[in-house]
Amino acid sequence: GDDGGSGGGGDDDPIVIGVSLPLTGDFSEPGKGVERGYEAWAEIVNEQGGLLGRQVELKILDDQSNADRVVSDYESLIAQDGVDLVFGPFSTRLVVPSARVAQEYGMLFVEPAGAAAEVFEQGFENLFYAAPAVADDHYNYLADYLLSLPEGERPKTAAVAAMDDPFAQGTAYGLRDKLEEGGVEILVDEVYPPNTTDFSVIAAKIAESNADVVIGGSQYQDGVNLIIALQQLDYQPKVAAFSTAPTNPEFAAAIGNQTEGILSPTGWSPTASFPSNVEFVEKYTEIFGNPPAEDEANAYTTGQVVAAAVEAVGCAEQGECQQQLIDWLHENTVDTVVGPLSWDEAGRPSGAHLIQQWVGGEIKIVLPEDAKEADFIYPKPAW
Amino acid sequence: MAPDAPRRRRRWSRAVSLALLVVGAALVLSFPFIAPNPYILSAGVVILNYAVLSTGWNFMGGFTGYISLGHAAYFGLGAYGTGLIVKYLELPGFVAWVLAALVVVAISVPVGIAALRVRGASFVIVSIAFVLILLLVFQSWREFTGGSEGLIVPRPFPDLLRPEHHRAFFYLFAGLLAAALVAWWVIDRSKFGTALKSIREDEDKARSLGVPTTRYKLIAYVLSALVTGLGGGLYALWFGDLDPIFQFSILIGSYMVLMALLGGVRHLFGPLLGALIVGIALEYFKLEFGDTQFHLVAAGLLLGVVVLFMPDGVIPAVGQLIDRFRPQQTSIRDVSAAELLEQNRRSDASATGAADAREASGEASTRDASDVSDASDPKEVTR
Amino acid sequence: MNLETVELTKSFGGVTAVDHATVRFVDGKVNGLIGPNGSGKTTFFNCVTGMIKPDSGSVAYRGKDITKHASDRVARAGIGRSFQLCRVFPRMTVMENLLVAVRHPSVRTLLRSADDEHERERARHWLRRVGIDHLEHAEARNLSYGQQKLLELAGVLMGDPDTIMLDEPAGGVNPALIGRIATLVRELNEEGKTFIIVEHNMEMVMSLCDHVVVFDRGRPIAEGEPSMIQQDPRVLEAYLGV
Amino acid sequence: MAAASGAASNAAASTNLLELNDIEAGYGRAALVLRGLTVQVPPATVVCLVGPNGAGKSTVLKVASGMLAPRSGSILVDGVDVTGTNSQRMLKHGLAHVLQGHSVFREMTVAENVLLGAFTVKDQKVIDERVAFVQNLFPIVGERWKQLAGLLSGGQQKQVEFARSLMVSPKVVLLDEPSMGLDPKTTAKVFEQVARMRDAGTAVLLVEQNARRALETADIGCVLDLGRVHISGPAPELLADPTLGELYLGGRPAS
Amino acid sequence: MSGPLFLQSLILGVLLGGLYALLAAGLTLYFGIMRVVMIAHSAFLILAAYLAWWFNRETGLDPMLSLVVTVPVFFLAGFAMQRLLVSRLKPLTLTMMSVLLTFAIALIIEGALGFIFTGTQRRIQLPYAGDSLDVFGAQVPVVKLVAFVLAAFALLSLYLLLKYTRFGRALRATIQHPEAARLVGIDTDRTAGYGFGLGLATAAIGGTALSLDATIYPSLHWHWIGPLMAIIVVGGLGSIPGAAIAAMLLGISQSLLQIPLGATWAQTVFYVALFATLMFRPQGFFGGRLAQRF
Ligand SMILES: Nc1ncnc2c1ncn2[C@@H]1O[C@H](COP(=O)(O)OP(=O)(O)OP(=O)(O)O)[C@@H](O)[C@H]1O
Ligand SMILES: Nc1ncnc2c1ncn2[C@@H]1O[C@H](COP(=O)(O)OP(=O)(O)OP(=O)(O)O)[C@@H](O)[C@H]1O
Ligand SMILES: [Mg+2]
Ligand SMILES: [Mg+2]
Repeated sequence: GDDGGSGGGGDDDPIVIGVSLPLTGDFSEPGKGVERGYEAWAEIVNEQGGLLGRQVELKILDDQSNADRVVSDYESLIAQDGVDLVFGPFSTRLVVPSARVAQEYGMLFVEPAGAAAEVFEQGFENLFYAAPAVADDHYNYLADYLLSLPEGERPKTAAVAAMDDPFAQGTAYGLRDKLEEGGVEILVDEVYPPNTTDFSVIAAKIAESNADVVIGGSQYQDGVNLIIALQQLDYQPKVAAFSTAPTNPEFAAAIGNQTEGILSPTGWSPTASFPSNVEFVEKYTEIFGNPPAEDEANAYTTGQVVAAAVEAVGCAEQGECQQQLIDWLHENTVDTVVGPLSWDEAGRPSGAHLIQQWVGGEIKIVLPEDAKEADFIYPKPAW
Repeated sequence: MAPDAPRRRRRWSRAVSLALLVVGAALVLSFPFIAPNPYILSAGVVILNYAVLSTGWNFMGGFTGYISLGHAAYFGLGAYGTGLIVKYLELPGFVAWVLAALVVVAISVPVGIAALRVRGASFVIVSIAFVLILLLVFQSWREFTGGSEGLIVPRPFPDLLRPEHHRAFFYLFAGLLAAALVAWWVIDRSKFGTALKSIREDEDKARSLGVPTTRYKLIAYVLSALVTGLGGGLYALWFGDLDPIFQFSILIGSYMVLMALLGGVRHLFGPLLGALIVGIALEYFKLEFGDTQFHLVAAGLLLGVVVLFMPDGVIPAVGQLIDRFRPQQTSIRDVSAAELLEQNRRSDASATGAADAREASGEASTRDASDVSDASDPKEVTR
Repeated sequence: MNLETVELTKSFGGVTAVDHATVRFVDGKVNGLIGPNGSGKTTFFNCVTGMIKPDSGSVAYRGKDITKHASDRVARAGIGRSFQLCRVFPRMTVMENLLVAVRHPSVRTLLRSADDEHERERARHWLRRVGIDHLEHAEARNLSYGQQKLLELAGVLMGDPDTIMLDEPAGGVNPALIGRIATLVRELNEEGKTFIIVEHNMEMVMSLCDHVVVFDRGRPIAEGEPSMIQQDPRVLEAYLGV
Repeated sequence: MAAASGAASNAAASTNLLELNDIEAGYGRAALVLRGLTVQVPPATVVCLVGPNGAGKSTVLKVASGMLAPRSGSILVDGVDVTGTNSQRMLKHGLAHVLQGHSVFREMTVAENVLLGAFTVKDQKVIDERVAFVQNLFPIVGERWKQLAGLLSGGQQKQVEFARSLMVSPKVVLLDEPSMGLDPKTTAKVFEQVARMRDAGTAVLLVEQNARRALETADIGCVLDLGRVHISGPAPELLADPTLGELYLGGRPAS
Repeated sequence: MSGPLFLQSLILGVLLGGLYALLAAGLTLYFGIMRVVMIAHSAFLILAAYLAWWFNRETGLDPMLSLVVTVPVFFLAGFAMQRLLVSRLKPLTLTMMSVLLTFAIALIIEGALGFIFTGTQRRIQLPYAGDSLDVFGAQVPVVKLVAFVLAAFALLSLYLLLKYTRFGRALRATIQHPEAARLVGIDTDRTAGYGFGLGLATAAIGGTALSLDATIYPSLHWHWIGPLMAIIVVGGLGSIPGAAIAAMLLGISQSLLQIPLGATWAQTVFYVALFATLMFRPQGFFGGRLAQRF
């Protein structure tokens, strides 16, 4: 990168955007998704002539899912390499510290993954979450649906197992609490550390409770392991909801294609008809050979949000420009692949997530009614 | 000649140390002003922090030869201690820092008593176990420690901009390091130090000579924990975001060992030198291969090379190199039976006591000279 | 004023190494402790110096009970001992080996420099007395077996204990030097030091000791003047085997 | 040198079982320990090395058994030049070495120690015989058969070591202070055993600080000093020599 | 806790314990017998697991077939490692230096794995991954059972090899007194090399067993090394049966404790046991007697 520090340089040289991502370690799976999303965004923007007529160039570092690495990464990107803009990393745990660095260097900080509540309680003015809803609201539609079922069919009991990660827990506990209020009894409520690989005993407890609903606050691999462990113990719930994991392209194969009926919330649907989304899906597919998933989409959204601000304000470099970008985003609404987004002063988006379900070997939107592509399957068939 | 060669070496190394001291001090003090950008400065802070930690480690490892791979435990305790005290008691950062140090001491005593019951490899294992326990506790006890979301420590100087903040802490770390070095130096040359070193060589023998090994080991251990803990606390105040996985990682602990070893555990400046080399290397690898795991391989290779080719560290290795250019000489002067008999007669006749001893030693050293000469000349000897 | 054990017993699994041994060593004397291999001499030493805990019985030194004391405490009480399978600090020089051995400093002097000329002189003195002063700067692990043995002896003396327990001081030492060590012991004894010497070298024991205790199967079977010990039929049978 | 090689060579120059010729050896970069030393051991002979501590006696044995490579000079076992041979092959050449100090395998049972002595022996019958033999030679070996050797008393360990060396019957045996730490009874047994080996035709190179006792058993004595053969000759002659007595063999201790 | 759940997690505990036992046995071999603290053991474990996974992905054959290759390869690797690296360490500082050396190797392996296979979590997709046998109402997952059998078999043969063969004796002699060992005609170099080779061979088997039913990623070995180390201390250094028993007990108690305490706190059982051992019986609870004598 150019050591010219802030100032960015002339109009012809590229806009350098610094990112630090967990390409290895606990969050490597979603981290890579986000990386692909950013790359897709850069490629698409560049072939359309870049931002402000300048090409964009990504500088991506690996933070190994470590908070200390993520901070020194952003510090080196901003202070050492003097990048013009930064994009956020993956996972709440890494978003908070890196957002602070960005703030102290007065940088705009749009992020694709820090959905958990406390991200927005740190008093950042430079932070924006580029997705429709914060974690707790992801399952709103599902909760409403289940509780609206007639007395007889309505699930009575639920079991929860969540990774010890603010995002995963945010989603799972959002659903758990709403169900509990609705009179559903929570029989099992487990937390496991991100590095857990043996789920047999957690599974044993869930199986033994034989709850109607199983809620997995999962990233990717832990979700898969939990499901396999549950299969091994031959436990058959009426509803199985897992955050993020089921949307992963490898998911079906990983659990032996016993996917029918598995649920997952998503901020984004490949089939949603927003103009930029259609373009994104097909361009992405032609670049990577396979359609994007949610992480990619969130990353792409991040790009779109920043791009919108840059084009509107007409600058992209360190210094006072950043504050202008921030102010602009606070005032305006941006059209993205997940629809129009606007934020409150803390950077919270104001929307809700869609609910997807595996139907006939494909993952389809089933809730809310108006956006559905298939009917909600209930109770879930055996896996 | 034989006896004063070591003396000369001692004088020589003292000179070197002095030179190092002056140059080092000058460099350290001026560094914040030569540092081209805040990132380099922050890297400098990190390196000083490493130096403090490995010097702290060396109070135990260097003197008593008890290798603790789990010293990150005290780094983490110091850091979390500070953070938690600030959070719950709402005390100013540096007061919390001191209190945390006391807490670390309080914890290290019982742990030391337990761990120091075993030696050698078992101790290594115990030290590893200790840090892993703490990792578990701090990860899972979320109500108190914030769990794996980590803990946010408010800045002691909230109104300082990031670069000034780095500068301030650079000097704080430098001060701490200086204090640690002085302490180590005092012990090294003291009777206490000699006793500790005898433990390193043969603990039971040392005991039988009246060295209260249990107590001394414990003192060394607690001292070591204290310095490491202070380092951790300062780190917390500087860095602000504590993450259990990083604070209590075996990796940090082994970096301490690597650094001390690389520089030379028996030398005052060994750990400091090691920290410089390793610290710079790590930052370099991070910037060069930031998006791969290659930096691990590099660190591993470095460690391996050190262990295999200069197990006593860089400083002694250099020393030996210089010795090569000295005329080769044996430290063992030969004495023939005839001379022994001579001595028999003399010392048997003489009464015991320092007076005669001094006189005798005088003429002992003259005998040295003559002997080496005739040792080098075969014909003389047996006659 | 003396070193005394009452009914001291130590057994390892099947073997009773020291078996209700009640022994008295008079101060200011050179005491010999002899007995066949495996008769419990070293174990007796270990129990007395607190290296291992006896199963039962007691050890009293100058009227104070030291049975439960750890070995370092015993040493500080003024009992120095050498090891049969001799032990030195391998990676320290001969001089350093002795500097460690200085009678243990009080808390005040603890942080004073270890490297003071006075101690060095004392060290050189002892090295000379045992005939290895020419090795002052050699690393201990590079010494020959006998040299290490001598170094260990010097180390014990360096601590300037009042009671000195030597486990086979002559083992592996050149005869010419043995004579010299004997002389050394005599002199120190005249200065009022008490010796307890385990030794298989009969010449040395008989000529050196004022009082000899004979162990067999962990029990003292005879004690007294060397001359009479040599006559004692049990001793002849159990030990000398003539 | 002629003087040094002494009676040994004249005795049977051609048929020496062990020959060390003009050995120069030292440890690491330190100065030489052995400075051109020649020792020869004919069959059925006990050659005894005596000398002050640090004279180089053990070093001689280490060189002879290949534990320490000489800087110059040659080593012949039964006429075969074995200079530079690794010590683990020496047994095949018919040379055994009992180390000074304590070299039992501390954390193995007495049984395992003794049986390891017969590591190279394949014939189970032979092994059993020898085991029986050493067990009644040193009762302790039998009594403690299943106990960890490291827990035996100093003297008992020496006995186990010696027993271990008796599990094979090599042409040349190097003994480094076999009597150290042994009580008079056992010492006597050991020297008897040495004599027996000699009578069986073995060449024994014996290092002893218990010099007078050793020279009584030995045929040839070699006084080592400063890494050279100071004097060597028939053992009785050396014993008789008063100056040697004072210098190396120790008179009666001063009293 | 209810009967069936208890039985279920007891079974799971036993299966887990078996795996622990094998992994710990390897460490015991290095540590108790060769005085080498093999930090890299679990790294090799993961390496083996990766090879099994890779083999399965490339060929589609059952991962256990990869043993045919990995076991000999690891044996040779171990041999080379001992001859080329470990043997260079000074005996005086062997323990300490071996810690660092093997730690370095662990780093290199982890780094290389991340370099080649990326940090992505991997899991072998077996057709029978979800299958299980029904034992009195409790489910015994087939994969875990297979892993257990594999472990038990390897463990037994290792034990017999060390206990009842000339090799075992020679190996221990070599470590305890190399000179003396050479003098009785033992080829100490080769013996020590074989010793190490064996250790790594167990790692190969253990790793493959592990890969059958767990997710793997390069830094996973850190999560194994702690419990394993605890096990060998509790079991008494150097005693393979000791390690096995300790592994079994701790494995079972871990999975039983998971029910009341949850996954995370249950892991602490290893360390609690470890410190208890230090307090009451530093030489370990089962065997592992050292000839400590003055
Ligand atoms: N730590 C131990 N464990 C088991 N047995 C032991 C231990 N220490 C000593 N013994 C046994 O106790 C007995 C006495 O041993 P000790 O070393 O006291 O004999 P000793 O009189 O010193 O013999 P030596 O003259 O050979 O030195 C021996 O039979 C020995 O095997
Ligand atoms: N490993 C070593 N490194 C350097 N020097 C050594 C080493 N071993 C022995 N020496 C020196 O070599 C000389 C001879 O040692 P050696 O062991 O042969 O003596 P020795 O005649 O056996 O004496 P002792 O009768 O005490 O056993 C001694 O001066 C000793 O200091
Ligand atoms: Mg003894
Ligand atoms: Mg010798």
